[in-house]
Amino acid sequence: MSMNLDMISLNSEFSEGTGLRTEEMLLNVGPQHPSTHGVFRLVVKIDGETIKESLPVIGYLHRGTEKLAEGLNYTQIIPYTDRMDYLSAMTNNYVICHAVETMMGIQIPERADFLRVIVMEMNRIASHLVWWGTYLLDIGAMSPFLFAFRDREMILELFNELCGARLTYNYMRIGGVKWDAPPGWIEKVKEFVKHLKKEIENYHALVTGNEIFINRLQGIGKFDAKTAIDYSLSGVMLRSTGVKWDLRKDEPYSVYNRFEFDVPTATEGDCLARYQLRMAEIEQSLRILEQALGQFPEEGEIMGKVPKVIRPPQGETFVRIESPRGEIGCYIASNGKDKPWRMKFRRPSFNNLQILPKLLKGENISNMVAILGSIDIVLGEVDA
Amino acid sequence: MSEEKRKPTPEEKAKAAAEAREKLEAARKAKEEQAAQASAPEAVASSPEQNAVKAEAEPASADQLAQAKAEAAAKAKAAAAAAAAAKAKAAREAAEGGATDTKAAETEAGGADADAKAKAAAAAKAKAAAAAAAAAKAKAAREAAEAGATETEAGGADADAKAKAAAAAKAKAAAAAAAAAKAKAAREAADGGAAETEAGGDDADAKAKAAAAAKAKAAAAAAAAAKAKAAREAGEGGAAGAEAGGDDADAKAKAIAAAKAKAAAAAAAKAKAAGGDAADTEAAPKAPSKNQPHLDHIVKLITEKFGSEVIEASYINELAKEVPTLVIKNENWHDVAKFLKENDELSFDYLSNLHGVDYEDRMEVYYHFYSYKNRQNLAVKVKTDREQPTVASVMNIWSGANWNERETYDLLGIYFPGHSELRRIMLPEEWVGHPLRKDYVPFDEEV
Amino acid sequence: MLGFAKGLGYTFKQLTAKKVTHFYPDVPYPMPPRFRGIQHFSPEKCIVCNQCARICPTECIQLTGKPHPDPEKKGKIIDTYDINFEICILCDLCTEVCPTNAIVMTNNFELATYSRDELFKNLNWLDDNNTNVREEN
Amino acid sequence: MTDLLQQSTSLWNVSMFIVAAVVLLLVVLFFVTYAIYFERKVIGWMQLRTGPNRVGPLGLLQTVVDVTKLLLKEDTRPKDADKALYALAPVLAYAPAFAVLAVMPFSETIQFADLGIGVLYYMALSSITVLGVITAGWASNNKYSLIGGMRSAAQMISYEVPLVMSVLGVILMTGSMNLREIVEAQRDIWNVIPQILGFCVFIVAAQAELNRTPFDLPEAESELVAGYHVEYSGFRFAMFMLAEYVYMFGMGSLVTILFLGGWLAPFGLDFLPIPGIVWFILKFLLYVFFQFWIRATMPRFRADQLLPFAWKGLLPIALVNILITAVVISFQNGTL
Repeated sequence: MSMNLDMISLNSEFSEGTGLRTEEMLLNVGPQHPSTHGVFRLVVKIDGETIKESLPVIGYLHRGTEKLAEGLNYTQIIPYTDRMDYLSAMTNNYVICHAVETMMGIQIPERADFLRVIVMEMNRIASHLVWWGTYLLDIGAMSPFLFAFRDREMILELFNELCGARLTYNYMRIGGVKWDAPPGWIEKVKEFVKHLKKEIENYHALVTGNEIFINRLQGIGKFDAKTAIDYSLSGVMLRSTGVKWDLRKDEPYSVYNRFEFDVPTATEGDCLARYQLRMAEIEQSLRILEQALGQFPEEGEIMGKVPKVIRPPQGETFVRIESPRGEIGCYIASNGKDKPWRMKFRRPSFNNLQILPKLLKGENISNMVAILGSIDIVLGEVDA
Repeated sequence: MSEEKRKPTPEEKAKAAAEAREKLEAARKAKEEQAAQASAPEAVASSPEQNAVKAEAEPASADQLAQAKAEAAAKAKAAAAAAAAAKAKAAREAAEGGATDTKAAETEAGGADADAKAKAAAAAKAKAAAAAAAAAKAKAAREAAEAGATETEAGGADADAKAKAAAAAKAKAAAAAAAAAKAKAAREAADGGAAETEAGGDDADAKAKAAAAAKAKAAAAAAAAAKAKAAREAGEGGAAGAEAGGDDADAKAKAIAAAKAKAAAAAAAKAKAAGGDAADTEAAPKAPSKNQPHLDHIVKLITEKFGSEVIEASYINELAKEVPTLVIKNENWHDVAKFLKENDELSFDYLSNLHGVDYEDRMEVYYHFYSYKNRQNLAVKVKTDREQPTVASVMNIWSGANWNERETYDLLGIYFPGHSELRRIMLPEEWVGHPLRKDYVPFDEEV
Repeated sequence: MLGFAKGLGYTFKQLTAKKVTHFYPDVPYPMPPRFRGIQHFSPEKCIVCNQCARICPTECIQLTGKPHPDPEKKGKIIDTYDINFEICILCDLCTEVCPTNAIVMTNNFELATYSRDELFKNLNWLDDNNTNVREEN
Repeated sequence: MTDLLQQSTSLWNVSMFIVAAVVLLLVVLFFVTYAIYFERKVIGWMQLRTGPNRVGPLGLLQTVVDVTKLLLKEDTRPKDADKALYALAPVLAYAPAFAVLAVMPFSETIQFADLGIGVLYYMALSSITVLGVITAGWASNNKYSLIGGMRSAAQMISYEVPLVMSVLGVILMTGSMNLREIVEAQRDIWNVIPQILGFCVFIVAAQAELNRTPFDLPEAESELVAGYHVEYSGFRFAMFMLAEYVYMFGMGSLVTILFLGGWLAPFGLDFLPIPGIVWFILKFLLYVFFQFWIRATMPRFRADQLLPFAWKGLLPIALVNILITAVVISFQNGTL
């Protein structure tokens, strides 16, 4: 990722009118920068404040998860998936377990499936709260960050009680989950859902109505459905252009087909649309959580019947599910042994980031921060 | 055996710290040895899985015991520990070798032939050991490990005896090879399963040739032994893809053997898989999956336009929620890709996933498409050889392929002619080698 | 202007709301019972089966056994048991596979040290780390 | 104090003035330290967290410790920075901030200089700070600070105009630019009632002058890392911080004098024996709290929205306000 930058040519022109010679400048945004959400470097060619051309440089957080996975058996890989999209580790755990379970045709007991859906939706809310807090910080408002993290703290506390960790859960196993819900945990989650339903109104009051905020985001970072599909964007980036596509609804996995929730979409495809969609998605997740907690089976074991050493049959599989950032997929090629022959994760942030140079042409620096924030990338996932 | 519980006294902690520091030196010294003989491609003896498992059983801090030895604890414990240490050292090298050179550890075929490589490693280690200043005893211990790799702990005693004999003959590399060969033959018998014919490949030659030799042996082994496990290993060696139908008409003689073996393996695997999900025996075909009509429709459209030889294989991949899968010929992949997107009946406008897989004898690029118009998935695989892997770039059709192709090039070394700026995306510019290739040896062994 | 007013109203209301700051260094942070902290090792239960060393994804557990001192009992007892906390990711897989619960997790998480050497915890240290051990594993 | 002004200049008189000036400096520095402390506390409370509480009782010594840290910290200078300008910039930013306080009538007796053109003096001096900020942006040879400097140049200049225009209404009503007379004229009614339009424009333009949210573009943390003072550390950085808060002190006192009736008690309460200075401080603190409140809530403007808002938004309102004031006044004294 160390770049030779001479390939970006800087031109300077001399304008007779003002008798001034203006020169373009190469600005390095990152890899250590307050609003790049991680170690992400953007080399930006600017003329004054308008961006002429930008070149993203990634790879600072590349840990070679796919190479490591080839040396580990399937249970050992799960802790590594926690560290890919560290803001929603449950969805990463689920995608690898789902891939292996599809290959081996393992049936998951109902209670485990419900626990999985509950923790995944809670993780989606936590991830959207982090996005909301940091996005407002980028735009300049300081206090929403604190309210977001106060509510997220409750979710982390619930996860801590359930599986013993706040961020890297390592909670799911092939065939089920490791821990059952401790006594009283389900009621605490119900309370949390009620609290957050009320709190969301305050968030809207604090920020969504704010006029500076609205005209700060309106109409920037705009693209249409065709470009979104062409750039293989997924998640809110795709739905903000009007394509109604959510894997939980269109290719249902686990017990998602038992809950009814709708997939919020917008049509403008700009930063404000993405902001509203993510806030609406929090509300939808709360709806799913309510129904899941309502239909939560009283008893039932939490682990399906799984062979002692997990050896998926020879062959390959590719499954994809809906993570807060988009469509996360897991490809496993197995040679019948207990270690995968090749494992590849289709990471939504990696694909969503490809459109950034196209969006930044002609924008200015404060818009660059707003557009980058609206894509909602996590560098652990971009560089996995 | 546990001492009475007491607060860790300061010198207790100091000793632990000292131990730890020596542990670090020992690890570094062992690593130099490993680096010295890392030059030989499959230098490391990665014993077949069960050996690795048993060997890994005592990763027991070899350095810990090395220090023990260093402290010249002559006690009986040290002697027993010596055997364990030797095994551990071999195992650790195997693990390191495994980590850095997954091919040796991974390939099932390689596994069956691990002992040949083990012997090669022994020879190389012998040379390295001679070079290294390690005490002769350490070498003897390693020889013991060589011989005693598969015996259980109890067997350690006679391993020492063999080791001493081997040590005596160790002067010459050849002698070591002979001893190791003898030991290997004995071990073969113990293995039972993979009856391993005494093939060539005794010295560490180029990896590809060794891999080929290894596969040939595996094929032979598979043919000989009908046991499911062995068969599965051989099958995997052939091709990971579950092309029950297509056999890759590999010209070379080896390929024919491999094909035969794979068919046997596939049958066995399917039987096992079938057994797994309680379907009836493989003989009765499962009900045709719901995507079969889609697959036929796609195949019909493509063959109409491009003729039938364009599609090398087409099947329903039950392991992946019955996604229709095509294997397209490398040469005319770009036109088929354009056709897949532009044709309004197919209109696969969404490229979900694109990455490469290294199957030892060939490279494969896996594409996963989705069509929003008629809500239909499609997986496409394009094969290319290993020496100069090239697949036509589809960047001008789906711009989403841009970074994915750069990542595949970066990690696997597959070239995508037609890509506007095929540069490394994850690794720094001056990185040498492509890490996800099976024969990747890290250029600079970091500490 | 309405948006400003609503926003200002909300922040003003928060002035008197209950604060959420937790005075961690002065007031210890209460961890739930299942929290995965640093391991506790009881050597008498260990049967040196090496499962933990094998399952560990980062291979940070090193252990050596030695034959049982009194001859009539067979099997082995643990001699040295080291966990390298520089690379241990506290993923709790070792406690999961341990047949005799020799290694369990405690709720302590304070492990900051000034030198890396101190992160090599040996058998005695792990044995002494027996405060608030986790019951259910 | 005002009697001191009338006396002939003897040694004693001058030394008294110097002492008074030093006292004012100490008062201002005391205000600045505790304005920073209270800002962090108040914004903390608004964000459901307790502000600094570890240094000294209730964290009262927090800013004192910060300032000493800044004094002790090494005062780095970028290698190829423009040395002379780099050193000059903080002085240019800080000096006018303090000089402006000379003309403020804090109460009947406490005033340092009773200038006939008080308001003009304030406006003229406060625009020197723009020079300081631009030189800082240019001299520290850092792309981020250059952009920060350019942004602040555009912002401060374009918000100077509506600021002055909004004060014109007040001057029209009182007929003089002498701050003391402006306060006297507000005996029966504060200017804020009749000049409500001018007051709003003044408040918004004042935010922009002080580079505070929602106009804190020059030092936008999330975009420009720290704007024009990114390369400053140690005492020079302290100078910039000091300048910002002394300006807040200046602007706060100006608002109190122009619109909130200086040291006059609120209507009807003047029988209470509370001295003028206390009323002044209360109104002043009200304005300062409003600043903290805005900072805790508002997001930031975008650079290209900033300027049209000044020229197309604030300026027309200020002009309309002047027009209305002029019509009303001329109607009142019959000239219409």
